[in-house]
Amino acid sequence: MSQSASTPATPITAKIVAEHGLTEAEYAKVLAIMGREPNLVELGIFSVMWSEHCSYKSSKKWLKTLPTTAPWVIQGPGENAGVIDIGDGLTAIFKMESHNHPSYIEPYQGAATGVGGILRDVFTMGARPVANLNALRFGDPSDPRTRHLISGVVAGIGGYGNCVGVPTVGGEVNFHASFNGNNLVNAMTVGVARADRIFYSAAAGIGNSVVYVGSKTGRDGIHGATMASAEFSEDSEEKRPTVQVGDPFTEKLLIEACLELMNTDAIVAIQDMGAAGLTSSCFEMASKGGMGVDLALDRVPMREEGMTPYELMLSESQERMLMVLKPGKEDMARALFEKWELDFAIIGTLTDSGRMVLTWHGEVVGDLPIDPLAAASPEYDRPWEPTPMAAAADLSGAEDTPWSEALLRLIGCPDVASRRWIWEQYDHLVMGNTLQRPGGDAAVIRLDEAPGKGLAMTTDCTPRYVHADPVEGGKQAVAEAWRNLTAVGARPLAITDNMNFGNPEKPRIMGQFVGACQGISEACLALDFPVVSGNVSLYNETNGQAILPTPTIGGVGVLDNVEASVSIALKAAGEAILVAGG
Amino acid sequence: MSKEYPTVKAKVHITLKSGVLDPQGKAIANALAHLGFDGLGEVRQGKVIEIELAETDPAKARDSVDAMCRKLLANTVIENYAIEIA
Amino acid sequence: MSKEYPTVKAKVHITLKSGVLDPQGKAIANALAHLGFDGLGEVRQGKVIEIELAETDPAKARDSVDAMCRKLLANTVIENYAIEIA
Amino acid sequence: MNSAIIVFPGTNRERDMAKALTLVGGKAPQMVWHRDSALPAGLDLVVLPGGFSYGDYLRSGAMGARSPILDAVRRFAEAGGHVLGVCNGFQILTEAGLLPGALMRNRDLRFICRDVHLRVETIASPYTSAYGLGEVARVPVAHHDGNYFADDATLAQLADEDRVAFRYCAADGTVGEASTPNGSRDAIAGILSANRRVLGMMPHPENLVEPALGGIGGRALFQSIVESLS
Ligand SMILES: Nc1ncnc2c1ncn2[C@@H]1O[C@H](COP(=O)(O)OP(=O)(O)O)[C@@H](O)[C@H]1O
Repeated sequence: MSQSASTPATPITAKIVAEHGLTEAEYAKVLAIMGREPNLVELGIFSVMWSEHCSYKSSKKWLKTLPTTAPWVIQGPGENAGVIDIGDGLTAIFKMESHNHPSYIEPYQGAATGVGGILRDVFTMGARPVANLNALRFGDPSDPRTRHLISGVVAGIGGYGNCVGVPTVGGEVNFHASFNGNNLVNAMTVGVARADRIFYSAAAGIGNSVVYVGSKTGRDGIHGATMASAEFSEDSEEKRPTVQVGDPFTEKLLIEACLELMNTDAIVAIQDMGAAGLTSSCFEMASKGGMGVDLALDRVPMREEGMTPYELMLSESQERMLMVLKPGKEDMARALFEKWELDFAIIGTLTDSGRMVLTWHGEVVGDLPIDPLAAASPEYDRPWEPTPMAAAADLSGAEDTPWSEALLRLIGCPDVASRRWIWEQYDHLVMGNTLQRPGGDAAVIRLDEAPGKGLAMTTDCTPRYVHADPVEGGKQAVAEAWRNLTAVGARPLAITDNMNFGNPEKPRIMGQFVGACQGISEACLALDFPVVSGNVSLYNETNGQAILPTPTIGGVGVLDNVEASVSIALKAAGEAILVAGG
Repeated sequence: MSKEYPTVKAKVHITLKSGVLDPQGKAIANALAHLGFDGLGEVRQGKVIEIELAETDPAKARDSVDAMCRKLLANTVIENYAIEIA
Repeated sequence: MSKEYPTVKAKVHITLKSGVLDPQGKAIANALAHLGFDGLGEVRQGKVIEIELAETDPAKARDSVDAMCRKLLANTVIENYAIEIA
Repeated sequence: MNSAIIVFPGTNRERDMAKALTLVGGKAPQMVWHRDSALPAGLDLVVLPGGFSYGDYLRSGAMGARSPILDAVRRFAEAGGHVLGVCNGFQILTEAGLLPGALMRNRDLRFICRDVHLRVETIASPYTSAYGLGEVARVPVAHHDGNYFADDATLAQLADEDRVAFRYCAADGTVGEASTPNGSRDAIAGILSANRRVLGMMPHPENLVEPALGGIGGRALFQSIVESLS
């Protein structure tokens, strides 16, 4: 196979393999699958596809144990987002996703692009996003760095969601020193689609066009691989930003354009280009549909000069989507995207080869078998140890504190204090459907498509409970989400989860993960409250110090009569206050 | 604050690193094209922050402004800055 | 768009007119004071827009950029602008 | 009443506005795309809704004010037509020179979304006639750039000509800096054109027109329009 001028053959040394995050055993599998040494483009693709992020190699075994079915579940985990039936021919489509690390490096842009990514996961499936939520964890509030991080993260979440015009209606915030070097930013989007208009990612139809839409591709976020790619480029390090800048305006146009195209009969499959960009979106579409694909990388709209096939395959530029169109629909689709001033390019064709063949100005620069690569994706049964029983907290002296003083301390404590200053930076009213605003147990919005009907949503987790007892803490998070939905009068239907943990290669941390999965499963089964989507973020550690285990739960419920919904506010003097439960 | 005695004026120019997406610049370029201006290449937007300082020694003033840039004014993950002391 | 032939680079400096309160400048001044920088006078924030032009004649380039400023880039109710052609 | 809402790329409160107009006026507005160069015939009202037209990059409303449809809106206004600009719409109207002044970054540099109180400063307009003079109405704001600036002469003129429609105030109607969420000069929340037919305001009356949404402080604005223009 020839090499193009822009990617001179780079010998694949052990160092380059290691820089791509592949172990020796994994690289041996690469050689077996390829039947030869991969070139750099191919190695980059393996590294992305087999990363923890894409392959879920440490968590897969345990995620499979979560309950994911119920009569109202239309699509469980495995697609861009989960889909549930909410009656009246409508579905709710939702998911939560983390953007922890980028938000620590650049709080505003990291959080903003996190919101952008989760919005794309939801509208990709045909849903108009109707609400955003965010679950945040920060370090010690007295640390000035915490202030800087939280103000940047909140401004970034608002900056993106407000501009796109999706109300941010809820969320939660906790503080603990374990998050000092690893804050958590988990963003959730809920969308609504007609049950007969849901779009999936499996490619189909030999000869159909593979189409790229949205923003141009730049050298954004080509991180793990920076060193290797620098070797064949004279560009300075400065040209390789590791944080992406979000463009919510383009995202808004992308939402409107995609939803408009979805109203026609043109799309066979659609997938957003998420964290792993063109590589994973293309691979997933082809692999799910059992197809091969030929991509002409030189046709990808590029933002910068001198970009290489390697960079195009690994770029994490935002606000981009990949679609497979029905034959003959290309011109109509192009006109539609041009109306919205978005890039549109036919970059490839589906084939029956079962291979992904990449060309650059006619020359083949990569050729990989799709199924073997997907099938051989690593899966580890990491050793784990159960979390030892936590010692009971020392409460001595607590009784001596006068209740009024205790109350003051509680109200003033950062984990309990008002979050008004956060949600007031979020447009929680746009779309004109917010019936219960932030500050209550769960947010409630009404649906334009079905008068009288509403959706309730909440995010919940108490990391210190999970730390003390992962099983009970996992259960508690699910139960709290269920209670919050019930408290506003909704029927809880399903959850999405965002599993934030430390280094899974440590048996103690893996034990927290396993315990939390078990607890979540038990609660989901008991409450008939299945998991329909989720995301895992591991390696949240600094200097060997892990975060408190944080399996954030995002719950969604339906209200058949929104008028019956009740809020947290005490309504009138003289009314009785009851305590229920046990 | 010593509004009466500022003796040095510093200008900090903050620009996005090359390669970082500049949605503002992109939108301005599009708008200018729509208004009929053609033959335009790249458009980028940056900021300038002007600071009055009570420090008389230019070298010290520069050091102080450099510290301000690193601590607050610029985000060196995505931005470059340049200091001008007048 | 003629990315291959831009021959002139123009810089437009946009500043708030004196007398117009600058909330950004004020907030930066406060934040710097909080961080322990003292002896600061006024802080003002402005923008710089860099434009690549295919126009080779500096005088014509300046006229064209001046038109861009009047039509779009500056809001003369609150802003002044200055053009620099490199 | 025949109304139209202008939709720019980045507009995001057009549906909210359409719902309010339909609810109170009984007739759905037409949606007009920013690239169109003409307005539909027979309009009583043109609305520039909230959002982030063109991302609000450069300055809020700057690019919207230079889009093709704005020439048509300007001609409509010059011919005596009624134009309502809310939030981004207000920013566009000032950028287009149809209303004086400018809207700058909020005093605290933060986006603010919350209910505020407005004092109705004049009822001599087709937008405020259904309110009582001095009435306090609760409606939300949701903006990053709502800090109204105009020079002293302009402020004096606006006051002299009774063109301030709304001022931010406390629940009891007192006007002051503390109850002005964004730092606006003279606590100005909305102003009228010299012929009183163009209104620009930062708050969102369209988001509070139903008890289910938590209040009806914005409803009288739409009632005024319907009564004056039908
Ligand atoms: N990051 C946030 N974004 C939006 N709303 C929030 C956020 N944090 C908190 N809230 C609102 O404040 C309420 C109370 O917050 P918190 O005490 O952190 O959560 P909880 O009541 O679930 O323990 C939440 O239910 C939510 O409505």
